[in-house]
Parts: sequence; structure tokens; C-alpha cells
Amino acid sequence: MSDDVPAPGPGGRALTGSALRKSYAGIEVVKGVDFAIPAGAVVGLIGENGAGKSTLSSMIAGVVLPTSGEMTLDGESYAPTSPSDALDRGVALIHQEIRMVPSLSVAENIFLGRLPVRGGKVDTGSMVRQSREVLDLLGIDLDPRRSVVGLSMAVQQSIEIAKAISRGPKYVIFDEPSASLTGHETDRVLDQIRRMAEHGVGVVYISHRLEEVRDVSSQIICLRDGALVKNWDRGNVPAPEMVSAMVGREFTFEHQAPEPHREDVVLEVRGLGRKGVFSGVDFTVSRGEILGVAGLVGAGRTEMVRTIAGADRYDEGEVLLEGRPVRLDSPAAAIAAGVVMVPEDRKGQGLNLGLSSAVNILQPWEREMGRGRFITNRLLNRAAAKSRADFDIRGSMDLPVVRLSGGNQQKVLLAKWLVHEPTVLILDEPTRGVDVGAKMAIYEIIRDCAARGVAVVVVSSELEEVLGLSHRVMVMSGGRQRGILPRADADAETVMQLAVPTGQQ
Amino acid sequence: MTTTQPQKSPDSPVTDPLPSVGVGSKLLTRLRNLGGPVVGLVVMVVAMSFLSPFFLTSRNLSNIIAQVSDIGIMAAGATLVILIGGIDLSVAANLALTMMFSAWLFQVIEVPWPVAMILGLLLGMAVGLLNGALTSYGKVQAFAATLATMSACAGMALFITKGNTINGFPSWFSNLTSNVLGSVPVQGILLVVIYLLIGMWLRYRPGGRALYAIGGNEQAARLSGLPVRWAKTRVYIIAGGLAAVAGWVNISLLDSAQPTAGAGYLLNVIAVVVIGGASLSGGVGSMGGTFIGLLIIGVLNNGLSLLHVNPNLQQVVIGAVILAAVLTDRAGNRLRAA
Amino acid sequence: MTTTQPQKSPDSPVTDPLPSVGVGSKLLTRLRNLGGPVVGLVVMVVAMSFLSPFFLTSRNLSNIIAQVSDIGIMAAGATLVILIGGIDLSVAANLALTMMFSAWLFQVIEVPWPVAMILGLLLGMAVGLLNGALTSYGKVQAFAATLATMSACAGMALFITKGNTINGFPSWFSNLTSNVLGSVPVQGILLVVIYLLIGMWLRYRPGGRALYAIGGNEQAARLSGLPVRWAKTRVYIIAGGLAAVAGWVNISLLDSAQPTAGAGYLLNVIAVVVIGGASLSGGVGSMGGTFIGLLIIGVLNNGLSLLHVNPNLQQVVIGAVILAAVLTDRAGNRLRAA
Amino acid sequence: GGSDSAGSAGTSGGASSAASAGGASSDYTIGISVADQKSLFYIAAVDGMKKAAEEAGVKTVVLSADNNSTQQVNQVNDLITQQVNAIVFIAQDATSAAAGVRAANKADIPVIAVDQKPESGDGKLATYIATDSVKAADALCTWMFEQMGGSGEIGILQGVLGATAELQRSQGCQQALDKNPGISVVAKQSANWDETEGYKAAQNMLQANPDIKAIFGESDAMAMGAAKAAKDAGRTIYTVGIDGFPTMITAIEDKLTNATQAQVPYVMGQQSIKDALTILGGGTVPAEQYQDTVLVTQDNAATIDPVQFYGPNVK
Ligand SMILES: Nc1ncnc2c1ncn2[C@@H]1O[C@H](COP(=O)(O)OP(=O)(O)OP(=O)(O)O)[C@@H](O)[C@H]1O
Ligand SMILES: Nc1ncnc2c1ncn2[C@@H]1O[C@H](COP(=O)(O)OP(=O)(O)OP(=O)(O)O)[C@@H](O)[C@H]1O
Ligand SMILES: [Mg+2]
Ligand SMILES: [Mg+2]
Repeated sequence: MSDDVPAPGPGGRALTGSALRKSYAGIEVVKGVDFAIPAGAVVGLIGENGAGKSTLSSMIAGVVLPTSGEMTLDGESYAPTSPSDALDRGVALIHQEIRMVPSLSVAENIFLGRLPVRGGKVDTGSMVRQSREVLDLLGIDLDPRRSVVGLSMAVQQSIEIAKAISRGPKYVIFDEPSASLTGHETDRVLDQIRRMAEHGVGVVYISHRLEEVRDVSSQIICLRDGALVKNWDRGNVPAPEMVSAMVGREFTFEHQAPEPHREDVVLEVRGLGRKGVFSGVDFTVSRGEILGVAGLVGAGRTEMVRTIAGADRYDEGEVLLEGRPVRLDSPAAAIAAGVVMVPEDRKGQGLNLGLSSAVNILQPWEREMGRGRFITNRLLNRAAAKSRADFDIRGSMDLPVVRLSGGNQQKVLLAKWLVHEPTVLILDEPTRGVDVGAKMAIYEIIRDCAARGVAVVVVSSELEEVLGLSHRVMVMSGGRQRGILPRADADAETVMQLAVPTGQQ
Repeated sequence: MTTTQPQKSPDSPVTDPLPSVGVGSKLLTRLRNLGGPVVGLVVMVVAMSFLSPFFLTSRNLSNIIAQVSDIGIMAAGATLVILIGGIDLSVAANLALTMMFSAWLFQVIEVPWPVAMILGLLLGMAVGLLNGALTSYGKVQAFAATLATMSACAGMALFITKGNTINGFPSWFSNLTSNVLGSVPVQGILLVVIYLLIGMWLRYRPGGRALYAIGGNEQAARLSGLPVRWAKTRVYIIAGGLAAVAGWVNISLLDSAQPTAGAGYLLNVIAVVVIGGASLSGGVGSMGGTFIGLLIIGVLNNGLSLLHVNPNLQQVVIGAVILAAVLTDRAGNRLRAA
Repeated sequence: MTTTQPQKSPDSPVTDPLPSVGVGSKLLTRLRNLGGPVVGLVVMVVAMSFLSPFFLTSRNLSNIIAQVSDIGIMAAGATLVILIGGIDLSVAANLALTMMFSAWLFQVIEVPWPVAMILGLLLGMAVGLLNGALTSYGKVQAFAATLATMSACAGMALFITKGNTINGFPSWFSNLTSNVLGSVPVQGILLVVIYLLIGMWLRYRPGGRALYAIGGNEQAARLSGLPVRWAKTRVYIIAGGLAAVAGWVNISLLDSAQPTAGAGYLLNVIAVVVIGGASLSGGVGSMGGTFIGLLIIGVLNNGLSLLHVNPNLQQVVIGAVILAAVLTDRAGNRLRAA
Repeated sequence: GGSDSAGSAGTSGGASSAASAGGASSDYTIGISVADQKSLFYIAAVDGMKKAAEEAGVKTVVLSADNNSTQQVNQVNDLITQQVNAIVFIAQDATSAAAGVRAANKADIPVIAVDQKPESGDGKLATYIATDSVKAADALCTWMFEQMGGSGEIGILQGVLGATAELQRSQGCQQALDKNPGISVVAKQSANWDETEGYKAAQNMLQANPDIKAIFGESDAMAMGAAKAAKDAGRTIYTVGIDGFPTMITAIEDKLTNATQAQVPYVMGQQSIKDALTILGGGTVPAEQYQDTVLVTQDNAATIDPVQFYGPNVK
């Protein structure tokens, strides 16, 4: 395999690793990987969920220690034992799971660990100024002095990126930076990455959106089951080729959900709004229909669907279910009425990381299962086995979910809400961090649900996803509904035109 | 919302949490899951049996159970509170208040004793309800809310009788705890029954299992349709009720109700739960663990007595043992803290 | 250009965590940020001034400051510990231990008093180091670790002199706290200086700011390259050192070192921090807040004395006031608990 | 003058008789259960017991309950488990006294109660050796009122509210107050037996009551705190305490504070062991033996040797 290692970049500087291995409890998850990240290059790193991408990056960034293997940085030996070690050597990681300090301001989060000091004091002025500069580069219009509490996932992710960029690293790993970004923001991130590479920074770019990987990479490596299986020394690899390297087989997608029963309106939302967040939302979803919701980051989509699912209150408007007005003032009430939501933030709001997949999946349904009997592990495992098969969850159902790879966690989250067929299924970024194969499987599941008569609302920042799945597409911007397009009229351009806030160039 | 979910650092050693398949090894696995504390307990018991000829007598073992029962009953409630990520500082003061209230009803108002007991129980639950309402509906930090009720309960307990002790309870009642059923004291049986009931509730019933979900990730629990606020409130009510039950045991044991009863219990109660492996950040803990923690404290106090350790040095030894127990459990803690 | 203008949702007011630009409104903003507790304090002070003619005398106000100074100095350390999401139960026992140790060195070993004081300070810091090492390197829960050291310290404090009090310190030392600089007692000045220094450190120095990051999201702090473990250990060392300093104040005040000193302080110390708005889950709190909490407790205790409230009822009143203070702060808490 | 109550009568005779009666006394083990080993009173009592036991050549087992009455009952049970021959019992409070005595009675082990006694009367004591706290407080307060000239305002620093000693000392002073209508209590505050808390509480009392003439501390520590608070506030008032600790006696000599009622725990401790041996030897002892306290004032402080009250270990 070592002859596959790409040549070092200009000047011969590179971050390399040889025979890197990592085992957890005797199970090897990274199996002797050799790699080289030449300075000035963008190395795309692809692989299925659980292939070991994050583990490999964590080893490079000093977050976890390799079980064995060696690394070099610009020719010198490199064995970081902590993230600060790695940062000192100029190696930064943008972690897959966003980690913000809620009590600090945006600027302080960006400068966490290296606050600028002037005259013995933290130099707030220059910190805010520099933060604003990087945020501007990424196209984020955000006051660096505000607290990060309440910022959407997308904004937080952008802050993470700003944080890494502002450190001026020599090597930087982006572990799925675009997972909750729309195309618009992603483009800016990719621009930044290209610019960094031009300045001689070595970049690793991990993503399940293969188009992005193609777009930005100058070389691509592919992991499967912890081993490096493929290594292209160019970026424009055709997607099917990448997919077959990742999955180890060919596969096809594309199949449409049947036309919905337009006359059977299941969910009707009239003039829904919450002061200062969103207002005037009107739409209907029929039996078997998939309504996509598109918009830019911060358009208010998450807030809107959370309200419908009873997670947040609303100040105006009403929600009708099968023609009857309902008051869904708590998630419990919504679930009882058959309205379920898969939240966008799986760690914060979706899963209980310390508990097993089986327990997580069956959490909402325990009351029902427990009627007149004890909930035993056997009962849970039996019930969860079906979800596992349906969703192809890799990893034992007894393991705490924290130990599953990101994509598999997402599948657990989906499985949780489809144990019983809902009346209305709301999905907020259902494929965040999910690999192509799993993504197709999830699409299939969503379509099947619709085909069986469930009314589905899908919020997604991936335009192709919204366009590909939905019967109709609703576009939001600035907390307002800009229009609902039938599939025939919905194309990327029309949607984007509506999504960009008016009065703004 | 910002993600602040505490996450286990990926480099922590991972022990296999999968239960083994064999039926016989089930108990063993469960014990192993309890980890360090069990080892600590076993070591202590073995050491004590060698060091003191009196230790392994049935009378002494039954003493140990009897001795820990009041703290144990309160610790059962505290386990639940700690599981949901809360804390109940009022539990010991609540014990004193309910004791004085029942005793006052009985002696001054001349309410029949069983009725006075029940009214005391209700008062304990009402204090719990107040704690629960303040923390889950009022969004006050549990520490602050229960500190306030602790102070208020302690004051009221003193106020009822101006600090005086009340004696002269029905003799059948004081005899209850003098009775021994086949060498197990009655309050020991009460203790075990309470632990079994709550343990099964936590393990097998949705209501109990919900506490792990709430303690682990409250947001996710709410979005899963769990009635989070009510579930939390209920836990405080149970803890308050159990404080009153521990008060019954105390009255029966001493045939008296003093307003300063339980003054030193608070830290012991919480310590028992924490030594038993529960995490104060919620979501981690079990009745089995707390029971082990309780036995460790019980055997320790008993053992130090039997061995005639200098009373002032006993506290040093207790400190060291607590540390040893939690240090051996450290790997486990790290895992469970995930 | 895309707008991602952050919108403040009305039910969770987001306060600006960085100082606003206006110079004049700076103090006002800061006070407003402290929220409920300040309102509570102001209401109490106004009420007291009407209820007792003695309250607003400069002598009484200086008494209040003097009375809270020992608890206040410990609370400064406790604020730091609570900020990083820890807790230090050993602080009051550490005070007793360092007092007895210094006094013993001075009287029995005949070490010069200033040297004995410094050695006491070092012992306090060593206890803190042990706490810190156990929690951050040993990964023991702070509650369990400091419970163990608390027990050990309390036992050793008694052991050193077998329970005896030590008197007869140099007169210059006891005179220190009898001196009043322009109606402010010396220990009050010490208190204020400590609060200002730590407050500025927390607000303006990277080392202090790091505590917010660690308490708010330890993983994030670690991944950002902060020396998390050392930063946490250092905080416990500071808290231990401040316990020793509070011990100095105590010795000077009474010209005596008793092994049971500070027995009732622990909950007070933590209460002061929590009333001041800090969150026990870490990441939230400030020296200003703790100072307000300290004044609330000080004014409350002083006021209850001045007003001749029945001693049994005083605790009930204290409970009610704590609740009132934190309930007015509830909206703030909600935000900060996020 | 009230220093008429000095001395502890009729104890020296018992010692020699017990020692001589117990030829096989070295086989005996005497269990000692004490409320705590933090307060000097209990430390001195246990010192006295150990001293007497050592002289008589018997073994002792000392258990301290750390101020927890339930734990103390547990420890009595632990002593019974260890099959001690007699139990000397310094109860945390009347409550644990009753339950502890009942348990010992059940096991047929004689109980010598020191300082505390079961309230409800059930349970049989071999003997009861105690300070009459009510009487001591009464005499002390009466003395203080005389010094004040029979009229004026006073403050009271209470111990831990609800503790038996607190209740009895409050009661004793109340008796004296009933006899002195000219005296009014203008402030009452608990300082939990603690010197620092006593200092702070007294500071507030002095502040709110410019005319206060005296403060009664229910323990020496609190009285000392009050005395220092008065001194720091530049006020001259009477401060008195109960206990008779060496530091207090020195403070009286130094005219910092005015008086204390000295208890004699060391003597009481010795007495208890001697009584135990007498009982085990088949002898009899009186059912109740009250030890009088000694009023120490600035007049007699110089002549008092605290070792006679508290033994050589208490300084
Ligand atoms: N702390 C851990 N303990 C045990 N197993 C782990 C741990 N962390 C990761 N794993 C396992 O290691 C494997 C690789 O995980 P990793 O997170 O590196 O995958 P990934 O390629 O980043 O996947 P994704 O695309 O889903 O993020 C997975 O099977 C995962 O379950
Ligand atoms: N609790 C909150 N407090 C303050 N502002 C909030 C809160 N929650 C969301 N916001 C803000 O409200 C706006 C709408 O957010 P929302 O998450 O609904 O947008 P979205 O269209 O779903 O975008 P995304 O793709 O980022 O999820 C964002 O600017 C966000 O920062
Ligand atoms: Mg990953
Ligand atoms: Mg969203």
C-alpha cells in the first residue's frame, strides 16, 4: 500500500502517517493506514459511516492516541498526546460534533485557548475585530460579542470553521464541516479552503457530499472498514467510482414516491408564528405527500417545525390535524396525536448518548410496551432487532450510542421515530452526516413511509435532497414563508431566488 | 440550542458492557458492572472478619443493617433525585420536620398515632412537591431550592416544640424495631423492600426508566414525549416521602422525636449515593450501587467501632476508604459518565 | 450577501456577555446582568433601614463586612471551583485544619508566627492540590474526592491538639482585625481586595477566562488546547489557599484557634455562591454575583438579629429569602442553564 | 457571692475500695460510649475514665458518636456485640440515652450514665453522674444579675437549638430571670456553641441594643466570643459562660470576661469507672450523684487550677 502514498507537496513539506492503528477494547477500527497530507494540497477523505475517518483525524489532531504507528510533520517526528500539542505544532481539527462553550461570546469561542492579551488584559477589541474578519470571510453576519446560546447548528458550525481558520494552522482537518450548511454557506467554506491551500496549508476534507469532495480536493483517499482502500491523485473522480470504492459494490438510486392523495389533507398549518422568530406560515400536507422545506441558514425552518411538533410554543395561528384544530403544546401531546419529529441536533436533542441504541430507539414507546409487563432487556432487544435490520444499523444494539459512528447514530435517531407509523413525520436534516449508502436507504425509508400514507415534512439544507424527495417544496427566508412550489416548478434556481432574503443583495 | 452534552473522551479505556450470554454469569456480570465499590466492600468485609472476632456474628451483621436503615431509606430517595441530575439538601431537615410534626399531632392534638404518621408522610411529600415544583416548574437550581426548604424545614422543626423532644409513643410502635425476624431487624426488611421496589421500578418500568433518560439528556427526553417536569417533581415527592418514612424508623428506634434529628445525615446520604457510583451530573446510578455504598459506610462505621480506632482518626480513615472506593471505581465512572 | 442576523427569541433574553461600549452605562449593565440577587439585596437593605434605626449606621455596616469576611474569602475560592463545574466540600474542614496546624507550629514547635502562617497556607494549598489531582488527574467526582478530604481534614484538625483550643497569638496579629481603616475593618479590605483581584483575573486574564470555558464545555476547552487538567487543579489549590487565609482572619479575630471552627460554614459558603447566580453545573458565575450573595446572607443574619426575630423562626426566614432571591433570578438562570 | 458550691464530695473513698475489691478486675472490659470527642468536656470525661481504668487495670473500649444520636444507639449495640461488662454512657441527648439504655438493659449490662439521662424514665440505670445544668445556669445568671444591680438589659447566646444542654441552660437562666423582674432579655440568638459565631452574634446584639449590660453565653466559647466582640466595640459589659475551660479561666484572670461555671468532667469520668467496678464487684452505688459546678469569677480565678476539673490533657 505504501506505493500509493501521494508525493509530498511543494517544498516537500507534508504531514504523513505510516501504519497507524487504533483499537477500542480489542476491536481495531483503524487498521494500519498510511497517508500523506502535502502542504498546499486538499486531500478528500471519504468512506462509509464508521469507516474510521473521524478516528483517523482524531489521532492526527492529538485527541486520541494511536495504538501503534508513526507520524511525521514536515519531516520531523510527530506524536501529539493532546489537542494542545497538535495545535502547538500547527495542526487543527474541526470536530465533527460541534462543541461550543455556551456561556462565552462568539468571539471568545473563536479565540478559545489563545485569547489575545494586551497590557495584561484580554484584548477584547482586537478579538472582536479579528472575529468579525473571519466571520465575514465565511459570509456570516453575526455580532461576535453575542453569546452563542441560541445559535442554530449551522451558525455554530460556521463558528467552528472560523475558529480553525483564524488559528492560521499549517495543517487542518475539516471533519464534515458542511453537514448542516446549505450550498450557499458551503461554497464560502470551500472558497476558504482553496485559499488556505493556495497559501500552503495542508487540508483534509471529510464529507459525505461527494460533489463537494470532488469540487475542492486535489487528491482523494478512501477508507473502508478502517483500511485505506483507494487513493486517487486527482480531485475530479466520478461519483460512482467513489461510491463503489466506499461501499465495495455498485449501486443505484432514484425512485419516486407515488403521487399523494391530495384530497386527504392530514396536516394543515394556518398563519403560524412566534414573535421575532417566524410568522405567517400556511401550508397543508396530504396523506402520502412529502413537503420539502428549503431555505438558507437561519431561515426559521427548525423553529417552525419544532413548533408544530410541540417542542416550542406559538403565539399566533393554528394547527389542524385531519381537519380538527389541535393544540400541540408539548412533544408528548404531539406524539400522542401521531406527530413526530426527528430533530436536527442529534446529540443535544435527539439521543441519550450514555444509553444503548435499543433503549434510545424504544424510549418514546416504553409506556406502551410496559403496559402490564416488565420492560426487560430481552424485550427491548427483540423490539430493537427489527429497527436494526430495517435501518441497517452497524454496531451492537447494547452499546451506548456514543460509541457508534455519526451516521449510525443518525440511523438510530430515525429508527426511534418510525417504530410506530406516525400520522405526520417531520424530519429536520434527516441525513446530516450520513454516508451515501445510508442516505439512499433513508430516502427509501422516507418514500416508503409516504407511500403508506404518512404525511411527511422534510427540512433540509441540501437542495438536491429537498428537490429529489419532495412532491412540493416550501421555501422560507427570514422567518417568512416565501412560496410553495410544485415539484415541476422547483429547480435550484427558483428555490434560491426565493430563499435569499429580499432587500439584500 | 448549543450542544453541551458531556461526552466521554474517546481515549478512555472501554470495558465491555455487553452482558454475557450465560444465565449463571448474569449475577456476576451485574456485580462486575457495579465495579470498584463492590470490590471495596468485599475487601473490607474480609479484612474485618480477620481483625475482629465479633464482626461476622449474626447479631453484628443484623446491627449493621439496622444501623444504616434510616440513612439507607433516605439514600433511596436521594438516588432518584441524583439520577435526574438534581440534589435534595432538604432531606434530613425534612426528616426532622415530619418527625416533629407527627409527634406534635400525636401528643398535643391527640391524633391517633397511625393517622399522625400518615399526616407526617403527607407533609414530607408536600415538602418534596415544593422542591419539585420549584426546580422543574420554577426553574430554580435544585441546590438553591432545596437549600431554602432545608433551612425552612429545620427552623419549623424547632419551632413546633420550641426545641423540645417528644417522647411516649405507643409501645407497639417502639417495639417494632426491637423485633427481629429471623435475625433480620424489621427496619432492615423495610429497607430491603424499599430498595427492591424502587430498583425494579428503575429497571423494568417506564416511569423509572424515564429517570435515566431525563438525567442523561433532558432535552431529548422531553422531545421523546416524556413528561419531564412531572417526572422530576414526582421524584422529589418520593424523596420527601422516604424522608418521612426514615423518620418513622427513627422514632420507633429511639421512642422519641427530636427536632435536631438527622442534623448530620445530609452529607452521609449523598455520600452513600455517590460512593455507590452515581454521578451528580445525572443519568448514572442504580439502587444496587447505592445499596453497596450504604453497606460500605455501615461496615466502615461498625468496623472502626469494633477495632477501637481513635475517634478523631476514624474520620481520617473514613476519608481514605471513600477515596479508595471511588478510585477503584474510576475507570467505571469514566465509562458511565459518558 | 446572506443575512444570518441572529434573532433573539423573546422568551430567552440573550444578554451581551461582553462589556457594552458605553462607558457610563457600563456599571448599570453589569448590575443588571447580576439580576435578581441585586434586586433582592436592595429590597432587603431598604426594608432594614426602615425597620431598624441601627441598621444604616456606619458601625453596623462595617460589622456586616467584618462578619462575612471569613465566609466571603472561602466563597471566593468556591466560586472558582463551582465555575469549573466542581465542588469543594473540604473548604471548611481545611480552614480548621490549617488553623490548628499553624497554631500548633507556633505554640508547640515554637515556629515564628509569620512562618507558621505561611506553612498553614501551604498546607491549605496542598489539600487543594490533592483535591485537584484527584478530580482532574484521578477522574474522581469532585463531590466524592472532597468529601473524603473533608472527613480527613476534620479528623486531623481534632487530632493535632486532641480537641484543645490554642490561644496566645502575637498581639500585633490579633490587633490587625480590631483596626478599622476609615470605618472599614481590615478583614473587610482584605475581602474586597481578594474579590477585586480574582474578579479581574476572571474577567480580563486568559487564565481566568479559561475557567468559564472549562466549566461551560470541558471537551471544547480541551480540544481548543487549554491545559484543562492543570487549570482545574490550580483552582482547587487557590480554594485551599483561601481557606487558610480565612483561617488567619478567624485566628486574628478571636485570638484563638479551635479545631471545630468553621463546622457550620460549608453550606453557607456554597449557598453564597449559588445565591450569587452561579450554576453548579459550571460555566456560570462571577465574583460580583458572589459578593452580592455574600451581602445578602450578611445583611440577612445581621437584620434578623437586629429585629429580634425568634431564633427558631430565623431559619425559616432565611429559607424564604434565599428562595425569593433565586426566584427573581429565575429567568436569568434559565438562560444561563442553557 | 456564689462560690459556696465548690468541691466534689465523697468520691475519693470509692476509688480505693473498688480497686481492692476487683482482684480479677483486669478481666473486665468497660465500654464507653461518648457523644463526641470534639468538645473538651467529653474529652476530659473520657480522659478521666481512661485514667481510672488504667489505675484499676481494666480494659476500656471508647466509641464516639460524632454528635449523632442514632449512631450512638448503634454504637451501644456494637459494644453489646463485643460483650463488654459494663457501659459508661455519655449520651448525645436524652433520646439516645433512653434507647441506648434500653438496649443495654436487654443484654443485662449495667449502665453508668454520665451527664445525660433518659427522659422518659424507662430503662434502668446503675447510677447517674451529672452536673445539674439547670442549677448551674440558675446560679450563674443569678450571680450576673446581682453584679448588674438587679436591673438592666441582657442578651443570651444559645447553643445548638434543641440540644439538651441548650434547653437546660436556657431553663436555668429563665429561673433566675423569673426571680429578677428588673432584668429584661432584649436579644436571643443561637451561636451553635461556636466562638466565631458567638462573636458575630454578640456584635449584632451590641449594635442593636446600646443599653445592653450583659451577655450570657451558654458555653465558654460563645461567652469568649461575646467578650471579644464587646472589647472590639469598645463596650464594657458582663459576659459569663458555662464550662470552666482553662482558656476561659485565663480570660477571667485577664479580666476579659467575668465568670464561668466550671464543670468537673475529669472527676466525673474517674467516678464512673470506679462505680462500674464497684457494681461489677457486687457493691452498690447511689442512684444519682450530682456534681456541683464551681463558680469561677475574677475574685477566685487566680486560685483555681483547671487540671482538677479537666485533667492534665486539657490545656
Ligand atoms: N470511543 C469508542 N469506543 C468504541 N468504538 C468506537 C469509539 N469511537 C469510535 N468507535 C468505532 O470506531 C469506528 C470508526 O468510527 P469513526 O467515528 O471514526 O467513523 P467515521 O468514519 O468518522 O464515520 P462517520 O462518517 O459516521 O462519522 C466505528 O465503528 C465506531 O463505532
Ligand atoms: N433559542 C434561541 N434564542 C435565540 N435565537 C435563536 C434561538 N433559536 C434559534 N435562534 C435563531 O433564530 C433563527 C432561526 O433559526 P432556525 O434554527 O429556525 O433556522 P433554520 O432555518 O432551521 O436554519 P438552520 O438551517 O440553521 O437550522 C436563527 O438565526 C437562530 O440563530
Ligand atoms: Mg466521523
Ligand atoms: Mg435547522
